[in-house]
Amino acid sequence: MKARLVFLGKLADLAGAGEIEVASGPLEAVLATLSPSLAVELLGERVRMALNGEITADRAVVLGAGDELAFLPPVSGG
Amino acid sequence: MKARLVFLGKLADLAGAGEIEVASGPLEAVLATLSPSLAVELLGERVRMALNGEITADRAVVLGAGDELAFLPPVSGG
Amino acid sequence: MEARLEIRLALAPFDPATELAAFTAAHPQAGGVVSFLGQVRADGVVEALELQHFAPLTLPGMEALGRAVLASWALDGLLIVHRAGTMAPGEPIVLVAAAARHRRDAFAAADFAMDHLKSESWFWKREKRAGQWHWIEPREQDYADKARWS
Amino acid sequence: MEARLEIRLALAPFDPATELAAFTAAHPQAGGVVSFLGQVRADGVVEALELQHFAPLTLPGMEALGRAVLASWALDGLLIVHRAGTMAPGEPIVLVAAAARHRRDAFAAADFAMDHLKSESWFWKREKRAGQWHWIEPREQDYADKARWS
Repeated sequence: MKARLVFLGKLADLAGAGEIEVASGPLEAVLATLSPSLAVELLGERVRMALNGEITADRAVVLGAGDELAFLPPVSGG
Repeated sequence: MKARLVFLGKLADLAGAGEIEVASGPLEAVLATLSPSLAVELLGERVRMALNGEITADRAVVLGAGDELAFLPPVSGG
Repeated sequence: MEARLEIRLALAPFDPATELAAFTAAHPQAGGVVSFLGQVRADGVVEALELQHFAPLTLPGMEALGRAVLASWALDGLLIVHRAGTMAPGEPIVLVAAAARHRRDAFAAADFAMDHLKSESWFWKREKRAGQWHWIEPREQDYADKARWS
Repeated sequence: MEARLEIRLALAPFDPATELAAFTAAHPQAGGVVSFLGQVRADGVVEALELQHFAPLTLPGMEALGRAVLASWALDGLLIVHRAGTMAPGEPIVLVAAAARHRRDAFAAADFAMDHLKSESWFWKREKRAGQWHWIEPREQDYADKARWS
């Protein structure tokens, strides 16, 4: 019953890894298991999320088993 | 005591050659030795002249021995 | 004839001259080809550049941009090759080429594509300077460049 | 560092890919290189294209244009190679490349150089169609393109 969080760009540095496994469940509960400073960054206004590769703005998402939620900081351009 | 007339672009077709030798002397006298239809084209408003490689607008130029007078129709671009 | 669209995400170095020669040869009916090549500046300060991509979004986003460009200008073909990964100074980052019957269309299409790639494509960039990696924040100039088109 | 200017009148076919690769390699400090390649359209109608030049004016005129471009934009280098003589369909006519620290400068410089080469360089052009040569008159569009910059 695991889900994955994926961190892009500088969020990976803050998280200490490009991705981590988490218990599935509501996003709020998942974030509560992380360090508060990381959780605050992930909820930043300019951070977008992609659920299984699709952009979502739903901060009340419930992660099921096998789901991947990616956190995308502002792009720095090509 | 010869000078040369050089014809660019379609003027060469009208003249039947890319260049011809002419007796030196005033331009007016030189043109009088050519066919009238060619002379009219050479004096066309949009035709520019270059004397020995330098643009000139002097229609009263006197050609000396060895001088080259080129007739340049409107450029068609690169 | 339908315009040809070729969009690639390169995970290893590519040779812009070869790419451009092949693109030009594929469009003999085009009067003009405009290209932009972006490369890692050999400025003596930046030791390496890394571009991270996110597979589900980066290439699909480039493809959507390519279709938008084709819809906006009369092109014979459009090529976009963009590197991801770690690059050394002097290495190519991005190549955009637009082939068109009319020069104006090719210039505008390449220019537009670059402005949008720079401002909104899904890449995260960091530079290594004096042995340390630094993340690059979005540049205001990039947003301003893109805004020229709206 | 002073910008490098390379202006050539080619009396025989040239290879744009080789030219562009050499130009890019010569400017590793430039972030971007914009190029325009014009080629004889392989449209099935034009059998050959001839560009006449006038030695005392054609290359000096291209050199003066090159200097004007360098004076107007912040470039690391500018390359102009222009063919004269008789060309077959698919053969290159002109290559312009501008290397600059900033993309915007490179695009504008190449665009400006092409508009001016098209409208005021010392070339006379004719096309062979169905075995007959036809002189090409100046195009109004070329004057309009140039007028964008004044």
